[in-house]
Amino acid sequence: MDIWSFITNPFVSIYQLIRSLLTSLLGLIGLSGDVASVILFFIMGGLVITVILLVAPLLMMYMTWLERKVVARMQDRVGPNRVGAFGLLQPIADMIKFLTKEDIVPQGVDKPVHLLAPIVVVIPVILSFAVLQFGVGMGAVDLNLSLLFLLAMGSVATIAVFMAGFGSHNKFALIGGMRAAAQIISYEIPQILAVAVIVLLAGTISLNGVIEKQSGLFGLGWYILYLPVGPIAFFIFLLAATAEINRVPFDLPEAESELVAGYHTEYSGMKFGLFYLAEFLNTFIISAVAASIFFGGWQGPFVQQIPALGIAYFFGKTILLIFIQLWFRGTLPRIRVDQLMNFGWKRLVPATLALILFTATFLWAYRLFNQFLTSLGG
Amino acid sequence: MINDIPLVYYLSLSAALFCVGLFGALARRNAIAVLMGIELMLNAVNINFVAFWRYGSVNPILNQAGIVFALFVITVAAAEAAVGLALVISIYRSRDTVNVEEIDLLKW
Amino acid sequence: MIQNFTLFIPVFPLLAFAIIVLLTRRNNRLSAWIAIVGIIMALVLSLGVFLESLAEGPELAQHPFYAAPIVWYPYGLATMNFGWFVDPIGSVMLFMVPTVCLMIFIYSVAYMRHSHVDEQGHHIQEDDPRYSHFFAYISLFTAMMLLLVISSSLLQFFIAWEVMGFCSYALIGFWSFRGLKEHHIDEAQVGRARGASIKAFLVTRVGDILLLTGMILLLLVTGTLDFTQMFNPDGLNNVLLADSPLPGMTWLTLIALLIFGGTVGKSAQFPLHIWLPDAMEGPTPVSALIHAATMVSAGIFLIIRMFPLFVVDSQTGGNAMMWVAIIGAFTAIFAATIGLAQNDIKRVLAYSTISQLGYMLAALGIGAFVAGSFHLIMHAFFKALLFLAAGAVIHSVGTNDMLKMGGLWRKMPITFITFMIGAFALMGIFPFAGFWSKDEILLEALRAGFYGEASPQTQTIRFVYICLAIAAFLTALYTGRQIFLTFFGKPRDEHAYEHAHESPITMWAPLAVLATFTTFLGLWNAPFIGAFTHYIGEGGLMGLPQAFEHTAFDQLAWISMFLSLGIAIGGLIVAYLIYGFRPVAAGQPDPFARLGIIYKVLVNKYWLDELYGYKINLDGTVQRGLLIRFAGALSRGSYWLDRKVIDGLVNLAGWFGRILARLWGWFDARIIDGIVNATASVTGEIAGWWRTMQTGDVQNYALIAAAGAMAFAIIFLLRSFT
Amino acid sequence: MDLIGIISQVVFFLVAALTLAAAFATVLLRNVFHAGLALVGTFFGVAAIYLMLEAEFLAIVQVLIYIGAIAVLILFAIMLTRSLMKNEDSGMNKQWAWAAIAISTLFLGMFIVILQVPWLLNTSVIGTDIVPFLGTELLTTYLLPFEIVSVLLLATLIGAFIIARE
Repeated sequence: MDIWSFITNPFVSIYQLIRSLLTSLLGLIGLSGDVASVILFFIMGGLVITVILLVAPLLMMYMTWLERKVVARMQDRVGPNRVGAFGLLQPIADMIKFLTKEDIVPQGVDKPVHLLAPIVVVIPVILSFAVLQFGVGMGAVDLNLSLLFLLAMGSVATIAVFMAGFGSHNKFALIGGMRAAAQIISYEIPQILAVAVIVLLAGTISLNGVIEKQSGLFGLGWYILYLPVGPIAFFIFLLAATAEINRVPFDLPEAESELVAGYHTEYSGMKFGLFYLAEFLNTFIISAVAASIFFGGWQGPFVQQIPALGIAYFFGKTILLIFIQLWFRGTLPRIRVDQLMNFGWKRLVPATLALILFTATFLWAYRLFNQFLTSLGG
Repeated sequence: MINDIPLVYYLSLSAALFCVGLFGALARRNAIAVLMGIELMLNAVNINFVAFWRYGSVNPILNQAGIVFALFVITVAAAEAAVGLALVISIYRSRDTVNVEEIDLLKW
Repeated sequence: MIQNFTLFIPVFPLLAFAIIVLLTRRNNRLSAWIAIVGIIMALVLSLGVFLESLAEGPELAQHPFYAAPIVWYPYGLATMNFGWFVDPIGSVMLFMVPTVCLMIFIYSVAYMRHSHVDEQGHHIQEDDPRYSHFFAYISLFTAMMLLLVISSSLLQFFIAWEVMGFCSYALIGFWSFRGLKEHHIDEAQVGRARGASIKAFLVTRVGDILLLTGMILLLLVTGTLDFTQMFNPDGLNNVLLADSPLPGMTWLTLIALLIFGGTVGKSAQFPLHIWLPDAMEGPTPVSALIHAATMVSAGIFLIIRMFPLFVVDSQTGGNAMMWVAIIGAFTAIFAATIGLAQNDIKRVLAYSTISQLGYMLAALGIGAFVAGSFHLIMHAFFKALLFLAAGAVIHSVGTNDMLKMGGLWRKMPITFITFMIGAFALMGIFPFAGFWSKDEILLEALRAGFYGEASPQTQTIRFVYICLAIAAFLTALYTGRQIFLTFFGKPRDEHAYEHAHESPITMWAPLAVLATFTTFLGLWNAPFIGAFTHYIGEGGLMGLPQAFEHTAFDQLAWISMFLSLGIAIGGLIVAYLIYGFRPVAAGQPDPFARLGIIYKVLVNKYWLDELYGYKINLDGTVQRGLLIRFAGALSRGSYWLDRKVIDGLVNLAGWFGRILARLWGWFDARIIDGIVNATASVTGEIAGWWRTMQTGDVQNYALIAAAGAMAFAIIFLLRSFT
Repeated sequence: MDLIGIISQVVFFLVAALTLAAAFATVLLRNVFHAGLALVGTFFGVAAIYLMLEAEFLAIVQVLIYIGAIAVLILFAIMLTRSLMKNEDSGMNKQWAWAAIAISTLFLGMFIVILQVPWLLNTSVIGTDIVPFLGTELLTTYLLPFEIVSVLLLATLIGAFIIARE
């Protein structure tokens, strides 16, 4: 392990350093074989989980800051500016406030369901972090089915919404929960199909595989540049994903003006904080996934030489996409329920199906053409 | 992993799950609960398919009949759930009940 | 390589037929052009194949152009295929058929325009109302003839054969449509055309059924109808030599005779010749096309195609060939005698056709394969020429009756010259085509009957020779009579004479072309050249490797030549003495009528129509023959028997059954129904008690199913514990 | 038995116990909504079982479809038919005891069969990504069932829509 690779790829190097240190340490106390590998597995796993658990709330906190700042700018305001420089410490203050608030359980709620809901809503989000690829070799797990896994985790969130809505025994919460469920189920389909277009192009369901396929053109061979399929698929994915996580302009389940706060009307304190956390982390995740599959993730110029650049590329692209979503929020009005359903089933689903058909046909024709050229050459 | 857990474990689990599901389908009063029991049974069957695929086939990579079957079962289960629940809701709207014991038009 | 396109030859006329029928029916000119273009393309392709086969030479006979690539249907272990089979004589047919057909097509363009005088007295040229149909039919006809020539199997041959039969029916009856009345074709003619077409169809059907029977037997015995497989002397002919169900006859003889039956019908041999003279009711090009050049040739071609069977039969002691010779020779003389007494210009030609076909069959029957084939080809040319020329005469004079003509040579010289060439060829006058071919047949018969080694057939061959010689004399006689009555002497009908005129060029140009062929083509097999014999005869036939003997150009040949020339000129001189020296005047009866009873017999064609055929009267009515009337009476009698006696018995049985049924009905209603109703009500009681089991609760049913499964589990447990 | 073996067995028993517990809860809980949530738990347990059987793809599909779609549908239906649930005295119908007896006998029979049959086992290591093979097989060997299932889904979509439309 030389110093150059340490500089260019710091996080992976640190991980390997700890791992080798531990191996030799276990060897010193006389453990080896299965026992050592099991212990090593647990320690390293715990380490990675801890890092993720630390990073995730941090990300969420500064996304709240970003949102407040950006939306404030769009509305010609200043945004948080009292706590710390540019209000940078504001999220920490908010967190303290959440943690110290009184935990109210309203009378008449379905208690176990009410208490479990905020936990269930966070778990899939955190799990999703496990398969994200933050940089070169920087994913907790390089699952060969990671895209599918991400979609599955996205769909589990519905259960939590249901639990929140139903467990609260509150009309607003119930209506919000039902709306959320209907919306999530409807928009899951175009989302999955849009991802399927990319899977067709890449020929793999692995997130890392998809990213590596985009290494062409000096690290700029992104799928968004595959005209005309890429931009359309991206557009559909962004719309569907935005609806899937109930953000503006599809935030009907928690529409303040109609439903108070939708399915989490009855929540307060840290439980509300967990819903909040899940929502922001979901935003981050769909932006990260979109950045990965459409904009090449950590791919970019010189990534092969300096792997540390990958982290910068990844976060740069993700934050840009987050900004786009905030931009939506700052500018677009909310749509009606019937419009939402009509748009989903009558526009997005047929459009994505047609897109998939077109892509598959094109790929097939392209392969035939290649075979033809090869046969000419040989 | 595979060496350490015998096939019999999976089969027993599957049998137990199946019987629990069957009980749900036979003894519950709520039509939706009956459907849930059926879903349990389907899951039990799927476990069997996958276990036999993993332990029973000579080449689990090339012969994935078990997984394919399980996939089809899942698909059919989804269809069944959709139609079944649509029926339940329809009955609920017309008869104001989802109690299976009260849905007995075919009675003598 | 052109041979690989052989199967496309019939496609062009067939396509022309389809296009005319489907698309261009309403446009007469275009239809005619399409038909002509179709036949020209077929001609070009045929000539290519012909030239290619000429290049192959006599070897082609043993290794013909053959392929059967189109699988039609499988039967047993073999398949029935479509394909082509071109051997030397087939290739010559490929040259002859489209050439003659093209001439006839071109001729028809003008012929099918009728001229008539309207109320104001103007001459009007008008297309026949079914002008396009005419071209469609003759295109289909030509296509089928070509298909027949190139057929690779007897079944394919038969299909073409039968479609040709249909076409001849449609064309003979071409003018049998009511709507034609306003086009100056009288009702009698419509009736005659209708009767003639039906007669032709029915009479040929007799022969076709014989042929079909022969084919079926052939397929049964040998298992194939493919020519290349059939003419395999080692395999199939041995099978054919087994005894047939008819005593004293091998399968081979039986099948050969049945096939010959097809020829008798198609080529109008005695006793099935009766349809051909009446078939002259069709338009003249049809007569030329069907009844001189192609369709009747198909019958002869069938014998030529199946000739190996006949030869093997005769070598193994069968007598099929003898019958061919006898029927042919008898028909030759028989038809010639009738031809003497006919006044219709086309009917004379029709009887001459029958007679000449008899010649060919006689030649084939005595084994003179090359001479018979050659006469077939030559006859096609000069008979087409004669028919077309006669058609030109009819077209301009407006009548068929020779007694109303006379002195026409001044009015229509070109027609006259071409007709003379054709007539000389028919008579066998040096140096026209007929001379060479007819002389050769006579020479072969003479040589085999009087100078060859004695054999069982010698007597037959002598009879054949004598018949043919007499027929040659008669041929010259009636042809001479025809010429003198038509072209010489004084006009007997001034009106018709005034009306007569030379034909337009589209009509006389084909005549000229055919006349050229008639004049020069005979040299192809002149004894001192012998190219045709070399090409056709030297290779033998498929399955018969030995060559047909080349007729030596010896003393006997000279003798025969002068003899036949003498006979022909003798016949012509007799005709001159009777008809030319003192021409028949208007209104005067035929001098031949002085012979009284003989003339009456001949005019009435030996009363054969009245005996077993249909007599078609001049007024268009049809009179059934004796045998047919007898058969009709017989069937009426049977009908009476059926209605009165058998039906009576049946009705009696029915009445009895009704009585019985009434008894049974009572028994059924009272006793059986009583039992049934009792059972039902008992069952109803029990069921009413049991139906409480039907709870209507799904889960209850499911529980019972589960209990069933549980029962199985208990049984299994008990079994496994014991 | 080595350490990994012990851990595997412990994990299996934990997962199996949780799955069965959730299943029992599904069947026995009086509150249908709670039963539905327990059903979700069962589905998760089955997904974990699939993971242990090295059928990762199926595990994820289980989560995606069973939990993401079927369970949601069921919960949806429960919500729509909610009002009558509140004053329900018992979740079980009249025949539940008979059913319990029959089913326990059935389970006993099955269990004995499972123990008695000498199963032929193949515990070879897979060691490769099997999803591509699965995809190939689905679109070649099982193409016809695949298409039929697609048609079935379409029919279901239309049928469910029509049934529930009033």
